[in-house]
Amino acid sequence: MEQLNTLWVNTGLYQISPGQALMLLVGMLLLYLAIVKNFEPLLLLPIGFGAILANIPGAGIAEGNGILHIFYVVGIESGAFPLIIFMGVGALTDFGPLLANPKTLLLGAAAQFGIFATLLGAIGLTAVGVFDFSLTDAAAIGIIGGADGPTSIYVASKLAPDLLGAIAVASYSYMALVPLIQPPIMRALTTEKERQIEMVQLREVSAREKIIFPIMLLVLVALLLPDAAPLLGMFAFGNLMKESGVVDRLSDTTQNALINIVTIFLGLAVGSKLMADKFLQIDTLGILLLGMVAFAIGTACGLIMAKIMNIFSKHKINPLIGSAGVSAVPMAARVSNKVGLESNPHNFLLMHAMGPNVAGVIGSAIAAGIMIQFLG
Amino acid sequence: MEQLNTLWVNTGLYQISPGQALMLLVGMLLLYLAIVKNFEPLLLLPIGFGAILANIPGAGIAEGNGILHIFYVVGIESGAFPLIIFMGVGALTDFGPLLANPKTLLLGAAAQFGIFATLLGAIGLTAVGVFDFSLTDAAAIGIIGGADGPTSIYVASKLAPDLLGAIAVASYSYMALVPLIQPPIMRALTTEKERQIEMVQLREVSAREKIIFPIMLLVLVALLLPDAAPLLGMFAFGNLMKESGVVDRLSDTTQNALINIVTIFLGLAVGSKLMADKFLQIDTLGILLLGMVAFAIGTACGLIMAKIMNIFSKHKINPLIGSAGVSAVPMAARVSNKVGLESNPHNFLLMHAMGPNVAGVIGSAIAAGIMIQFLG
Amino acid sequence: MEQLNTLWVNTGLYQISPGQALMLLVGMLLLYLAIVKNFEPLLLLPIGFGAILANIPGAGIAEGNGILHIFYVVGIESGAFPLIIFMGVGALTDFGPLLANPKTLLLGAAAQFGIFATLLGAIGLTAVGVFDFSLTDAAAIGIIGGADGPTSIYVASKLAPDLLGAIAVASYSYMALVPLIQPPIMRALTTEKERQIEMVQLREVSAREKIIFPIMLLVLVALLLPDAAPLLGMFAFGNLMKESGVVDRLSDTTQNALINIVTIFLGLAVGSKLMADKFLQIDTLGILLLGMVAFAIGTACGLIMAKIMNIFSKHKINPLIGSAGVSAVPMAARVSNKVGLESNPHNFLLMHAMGPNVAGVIGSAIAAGIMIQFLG
Amino acid sequence: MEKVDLIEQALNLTSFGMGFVFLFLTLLVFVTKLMSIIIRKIKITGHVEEQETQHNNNKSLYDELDEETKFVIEQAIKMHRGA
Amino acid sequence: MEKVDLIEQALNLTSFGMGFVFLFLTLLVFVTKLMSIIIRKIKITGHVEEQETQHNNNKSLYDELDEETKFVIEQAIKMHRGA
Amino acid sequence: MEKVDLIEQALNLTSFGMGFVFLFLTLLVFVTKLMSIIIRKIKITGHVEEQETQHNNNKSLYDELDEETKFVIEQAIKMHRGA
Ligand code: NA
Ligand code: NA
Ligand code: NA
Repeated sequence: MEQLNTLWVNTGLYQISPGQALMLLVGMLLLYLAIVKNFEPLLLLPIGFGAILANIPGAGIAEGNGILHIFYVVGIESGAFPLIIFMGVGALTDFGPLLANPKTLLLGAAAQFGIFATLLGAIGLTAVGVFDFSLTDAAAIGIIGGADGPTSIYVASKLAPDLLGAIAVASYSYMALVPLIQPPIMRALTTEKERQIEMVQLREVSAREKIIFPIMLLVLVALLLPDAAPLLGMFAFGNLMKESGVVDRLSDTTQNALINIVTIFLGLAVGSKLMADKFLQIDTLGILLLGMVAFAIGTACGLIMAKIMNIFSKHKINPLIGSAGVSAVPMAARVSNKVGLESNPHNFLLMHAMGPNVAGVIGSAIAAGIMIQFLG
Repeated sequence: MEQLNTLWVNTGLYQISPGQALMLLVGMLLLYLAIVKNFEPLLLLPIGFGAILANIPGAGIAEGNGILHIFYVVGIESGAFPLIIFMGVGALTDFGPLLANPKTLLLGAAAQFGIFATLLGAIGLTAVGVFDFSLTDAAAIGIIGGADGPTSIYVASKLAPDLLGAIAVASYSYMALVPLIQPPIMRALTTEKERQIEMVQLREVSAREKIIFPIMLLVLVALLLPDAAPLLGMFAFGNLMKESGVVDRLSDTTQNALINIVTIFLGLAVGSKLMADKFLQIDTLGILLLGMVAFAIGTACGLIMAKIMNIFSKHKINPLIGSAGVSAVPMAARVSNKVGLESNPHNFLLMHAMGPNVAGVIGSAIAAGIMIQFLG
Repeated sequence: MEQLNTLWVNTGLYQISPGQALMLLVGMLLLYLAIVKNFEPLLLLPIGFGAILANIPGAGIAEGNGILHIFYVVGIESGAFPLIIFMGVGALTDFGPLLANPKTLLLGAAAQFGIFATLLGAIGLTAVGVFDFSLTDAAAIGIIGGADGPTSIYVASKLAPDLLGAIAVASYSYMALVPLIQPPIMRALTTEKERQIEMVQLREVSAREKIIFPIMLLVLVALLLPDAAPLLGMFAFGNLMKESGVVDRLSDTTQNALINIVTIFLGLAVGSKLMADKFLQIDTLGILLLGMVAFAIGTACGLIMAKIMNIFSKHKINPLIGSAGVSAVPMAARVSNKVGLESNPHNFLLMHAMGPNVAGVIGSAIAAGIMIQFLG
Repeated sequence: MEKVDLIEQALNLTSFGMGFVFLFLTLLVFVTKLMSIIIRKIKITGHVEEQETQHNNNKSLYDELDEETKFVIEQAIKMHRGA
Repeated sequence: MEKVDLIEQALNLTSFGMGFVFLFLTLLVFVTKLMSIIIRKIKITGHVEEQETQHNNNKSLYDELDEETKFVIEQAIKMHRGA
Repeated sequence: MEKVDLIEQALNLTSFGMGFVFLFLTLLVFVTKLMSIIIRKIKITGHVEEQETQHNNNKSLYDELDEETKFVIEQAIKMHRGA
């Protein structure tokens, strides 16, 4: 009888807290979004599963010597996983459209205002007593507006590890929601005539330019903002492996086996931060709300910047590509293309939008470097 | 002259102990079994090679800062390698036949009696003074009867790390010996008429069922036996990656590069536990004997369970598929098919036997969870 | 204003030391050699990029918790990366030509004199006061003459970690320079008639011989020089995986995803040792000079040994294959072939030169074992 | 005394262990059957509904995007490769 | 007091942050344009020169090696595979 | 004094090192040749024997399994893929 009792008190049913039960449902919601709604499944499926594992009562998978906690310490606390993912993203990025039209970098700059507006919002809401975020918390939350998962995770692991779970979930969820969030804002802030603007064909970009660009980017970062160097350094390294053409076997592995392996463990490790007692707080709601706002503001600022640039430039930019400056590669660029086609069925903006799209990756990493320098 | 002497006293020839010499031969025997006899070469080749490296006199490869000891601490002591392998096995498993005929799960349950009978045997032989096993040792030895390499290694690393080498070797060796061990038992315990039973064609299983099953399995484990959650959680995760169809690149990498890389280092690390002073003990002989018994009993119980189920059910089961309940995927299912064909050349039992076969994986993991809960 | 100042004092421009600026240029020189001159790009591109990252002022990427320092500690200080690379090299090596003509092993032995001559040179120059190398430093520098990158890195990490960056760079650079360094020496030390010698067709080698050779090699190492066992053990393991034919999926992954992943992180980690304050020393110049000498002497000794062997043997060896004994697989063998074709356009020496080429790998690992045994 | 205790513990573990294994897998049999029945029911009743919603739900937005941009991406890539 | 301080810090960070982001990316625009112009200039002036040196430089040594040995390697491998 | 010692050590290491390298590789030459000879002898004498045992040994059990089940597996997979 004693052993039957031991068995019973060790079941999950006996030990489960309401919070854990709720978090199991949250984990399943993430799986549902990933599998059925196709929301960034590469990350949300492992995160969702990790969340379920982390909230199994009594198993301790996300604590102490639990395997997910080990993955977290080894991969995220060290910074290794997000940096390796960023290297892989670099190896998958084509800077061609950006090099053909460098001024679209400014669209990527403008869209970062979403980050700082959210920082201000978080601090403002703390000031009026709605939430209780520190400046480092607010900075980590703001980076959600950068629409770059690995950047968000990297910054959160440095500045606000307790909020990492919520920030990562918000980041990837909103990246997946880009096709829903952006179009209304894009239609509201542009005139039909603006949306019909056709852009000049992009010039050919030579292999040499593509090889020199990542090195040049790294040197500029090294000289001006060393705190952004880990992120942009690994990004540039991945891109150089791809563009140099002399290490194709390394580049191929980086784009496939390596990034896939790290994605799996990154996702599980992020999921481990969705334990009930840390996640089920009013702060999480604040993060989700503020993250949404960050996306909307970033989108708007990208559009507005494009309109401002059109005042001064003779080669007109279709402002719809401005919204791609939030990054969320390549979804945001595809949204620009889609909304553009609604107004002009012969106007393919995709390649034009890829410029601000990758510029947004650089811009967010720069913003992340600033946050780490001032607050890290 | 002094240096010549230094050279000589540092040679393996000078330092070798009889035990190490014997273990070098054991390592070569494992290589022979792997390469020539084709016994589970994916594991026995690395284990055999690891055993040789671990017993090189004076090299210390399996101790202190030696590379195999590092692999062991990082990969096995942490539990990471067996769990990652289990994730890979999950990504390679098709639950279709099990879902088409869920009652075959009971065959997978019955076959686990091999585990507990062996536990009893080990304790009994300790009681009469033949061996000297603790209850945790006996439990770890029993799991050999589960015919799942990673489960054996995981449990041994938790309950009896000193016996890990012998347990892993026994586990993989007997899995390889399934085509020799099982047929005589199968023929002895079934009548010709039973062996001729033809089973009804399995129904089609929808993608949805396959997606929901691993999640359901995980929830059930979470609620009833949290200590089995790491093993079955990673297993279910691998399976969900495969069946969801939305993360094919992660699933492909898991089934190939990732499981292969981990298999290499797992094998070498297990081999490091075959050092002479730990392995050459009377206990090892006991483990090898008891492991064999575990397999035989598990096989028998699976067969008997099938016969019992036939008493109560109108859809008759061919009892030959019961032996597949020990798992040893997919070898045991193929043995069921082969023995069935001897009695009825038109009776293909393979897909029917895959049900109990994967059920045996779940059953062993549950038994492992029980052991860890009561003794861990 | 205060924050503007903070921003300014944190820029790289403000913090950069002349040494760091110089090392950034060195990093770019390595990238240039890798990308434009095609010098061992698989290693020199990651090393060069790592060197740039390591010298970004104020970023601390190669110190403390910086990501490159983590890669270094985890992968190189532990010995894991060079050993895994050596396993991969083993899986890529074909011992066939060596087995068909075993006496070419002696050419691989003779070429190792480059290692010891360099050791003597380093000590000699220390004795006359030009440099200040300890015996362990000199030994690690000598191994550059072995023309095996992973062996150099492994030995340097054990005997002279401070010199690791310079040694690795010299090692890979000179391996890339083999087509420039060797031909003049080869032409100077052989007569036209010798260069025209045609060798007898190599016999067929059976699969069994290829399977047994790595095991035999390991046993011989185990009995005679345990300190070479980690290196040659992993090498033999990789080769056995390939030749056994029973673990093709492990062998394939080792030759591709695994070696590629480790190469990336090994390169970056080696690059982290090119920090200005460690690298910009007179010692580095000495290492670069001595490394070059080591290559030249090794090449010469291989050639001379072939000529000596021709005195005693009736089957004449073309002495041009002697230079391949320094290893630098497969470049040195291709150089032998090329120089041979100049004298006799129908004389293809490539396969004959592959024997001493892989023998050189074994020879260097043996020399490395000796160094570690006497000085480690 | 100690040995008897050990044997008793082993017997206990066996009975509880095998009991639990059967309990768990039997439960799994029923839950699995239930799941399959529910899914097949939903499939039949939900078949028409599903077809109707197919053009309004979220996934179709992606699909639309996919179809529309597929052509462009291909063209763009072609153009760009040429560069 | 503290809240005001916090808000001030946030505003400071925002102004410096956005300022720096624009500064950096504007600089990158100019540097990128400059790089493209230089490379295209070098390409035109360096075109003839490049063709001349093509047979003397280091890379061509490798190329030569490649061409000459390619045939041998293929044959050798063929021969060896047969073994 | 110290320098002389250092040079002596280096000379010692060189002589023992090169000596050992040659010893080891010479030994490897002989052992390799011996191995090749033995294997080729076994191959010739063992040829007939091998063919006889081929149907009795362990490996053939697997082969048998393979051949018999290959067909079934293929069919089963086909059937299942359709599902
Ligand atoms: Na961004
Ligand atoms: Na089992
Ligand atoms: Na060498």
